[in-house]
Amino acid sequence: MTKGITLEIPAKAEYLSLVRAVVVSAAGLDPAVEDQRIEDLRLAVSEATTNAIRAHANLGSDERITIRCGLGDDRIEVEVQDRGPGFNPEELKEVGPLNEPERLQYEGGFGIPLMRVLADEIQIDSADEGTTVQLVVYIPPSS
Amino acid sequence: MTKGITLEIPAKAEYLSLVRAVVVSAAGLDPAVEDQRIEDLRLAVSEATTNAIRAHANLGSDERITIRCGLGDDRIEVEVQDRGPGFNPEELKEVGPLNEPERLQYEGGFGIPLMRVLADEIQIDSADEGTTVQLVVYIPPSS
Amino acid sequence: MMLGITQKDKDGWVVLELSGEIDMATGPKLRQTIVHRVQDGDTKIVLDLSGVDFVDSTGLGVLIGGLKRTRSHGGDLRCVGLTEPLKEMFKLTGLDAILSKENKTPEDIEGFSHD
Amino acid sequence: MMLGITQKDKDGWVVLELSGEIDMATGPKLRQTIVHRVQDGDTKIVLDLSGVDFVDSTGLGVLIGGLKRTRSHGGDLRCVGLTEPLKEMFKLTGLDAILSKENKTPEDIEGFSHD
Ligand SMILES: Nc1ncnc2c1ncn2[C@@H]1O[C@H](COP(=O)(O)OP(=O)(O)O)[C@@H](O)[C@H]1O
Ligand SMILES: Nc1ncnc2c1ncn2[C@@H]1O[C@H](COP(=O)(O)OP(=O)(O)O)[C@@H](O)[C@H]1O
Repeated sequence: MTKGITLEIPAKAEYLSLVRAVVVSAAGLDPAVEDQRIEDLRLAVSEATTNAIRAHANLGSDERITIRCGLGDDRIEVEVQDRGPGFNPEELKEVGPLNEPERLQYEGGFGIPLMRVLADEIQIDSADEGTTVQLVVYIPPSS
Repeated sequence: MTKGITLEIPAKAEYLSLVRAVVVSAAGLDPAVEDQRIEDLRLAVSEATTNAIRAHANLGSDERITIRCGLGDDRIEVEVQDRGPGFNPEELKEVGPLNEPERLQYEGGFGIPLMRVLADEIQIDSADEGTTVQLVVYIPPSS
Repeated sequence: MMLGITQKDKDGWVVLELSGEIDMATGPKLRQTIVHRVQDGDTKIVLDLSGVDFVDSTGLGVLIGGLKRTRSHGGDLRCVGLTEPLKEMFKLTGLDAILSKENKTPEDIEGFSHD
Repeated sequence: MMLGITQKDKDGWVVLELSGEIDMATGPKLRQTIVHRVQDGDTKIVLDLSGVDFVDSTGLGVLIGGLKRTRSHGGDLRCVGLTEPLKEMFKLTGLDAILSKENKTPEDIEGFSHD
């Protein structure tokens, strides 16, 4: 990954729109990235950051969330790192596939499934000290 | 100053528009900040970041520029920090006041004078290890 | 980015014209507005999303919550004016099937007069 | 954000329709375009800035450079279509006096036909 930008924000919901603005700007630096993929990344990163902010709910406000964004030749990588309590992604309650009417009995639990659909790659590293979600979107080779 | 956001970017001109997007987003978090003042800050920070990028021209690309942005009750503070060679702001060549026709014999040297006009406060700390420019824009008391 | 909410009453429906983004920061404001209207007995609600350019999963939760709340009081919640990114998002999550009902403008909803 | 440049020829003037931002990243592209046109003998240049929402001091430098270059070849450089933030910026730096000449559209410039 080419060295990119690093953004640190307080764990507050009001900073979400700023994070999205940064991701859109960063992805837009490469003209080969299509608008639809920028939209995908915008939503996926927003979901990851929302979870990170929630995970900080019981921490002091000094603990900030770090978003790293790097543009490579063939990919955009965004990493969202929190200092929350961590979780086990394997043990998430199965709430049924997206896109099924019964799914709507739940008002939550859309975040990670959405990230999986939107990103080309996703990796979740979680431990007691915090969670890092890495999202990758491929850039088509410029012809 | 309330703890705000921190942004690190590679010292490349292509990141200027991202820095501006961040400043506009951050300033927009407080609805009391008027659009005109956001424009002022956008330009002032862009000028400071442009100088920082120039100052890095001879450094390795690992050395990044840091932009800190904090919203207080009555002010927005933005700090642009580089690791360039530093300079003495007192010794800048006098290129005449802005807004005089003779001024136009120079194609450069607008940056710092513009920052002084646009920001309510400006402080430049420069040494051999780098330069930090702090820009402050006041927020009118919300009635 | 904030969420703007303009309320209008039209032919027995409450129309909420929304502008901005619906996420964890702004969702609670929309949820509250819906809750209050249903408390007031206004259980037929249309959300005009033509000014909304972003909805995240928290926003979806608010929409689903609003749907359940209005229906359980004998009303309904409809979404109209979806922009392309929102359509995509609604499709991905299966929400399009129950929320938008192919309606394009408030006027397309039964009970709405064309004026 | 990029800088888009569309070139048109009109009544002996070269019109460069610009869109985007003019800063250290995009300024060199504009400078080069102006240099090339003057080399080609096109020394009367109009910059239509109605699609430009940001110009910084580097951008100003490019405009001043273009003004000097065209004039030294017997031509001129004019800026039209300034948006409010740009007007403010031009006023602050005294550039309005020599660059924009109160012109609002390319048509207002002498030598331009109204069609
Ligand atoms: N960064 C995180 N830190 C701790 N727990 C997390 C994190 N991200 C997700 N989780 C856990 O995974 C669950 C599912 O997340 P998600 O699919 O995004 O849906 P939702 O956030 O709506 O519950 C969350 O409820 C939470 O318990
Ligand atoms: N961050 C910085 N590091 C080193 N030198 C600087 C920095 N900022 C400004 N300078 C010096 O001050 C001069 C004047 O800056 P400025 O008024 O912005 O005009 P310009 O950048 O167009 O020359 C610059 O040419 C440079 O020599």
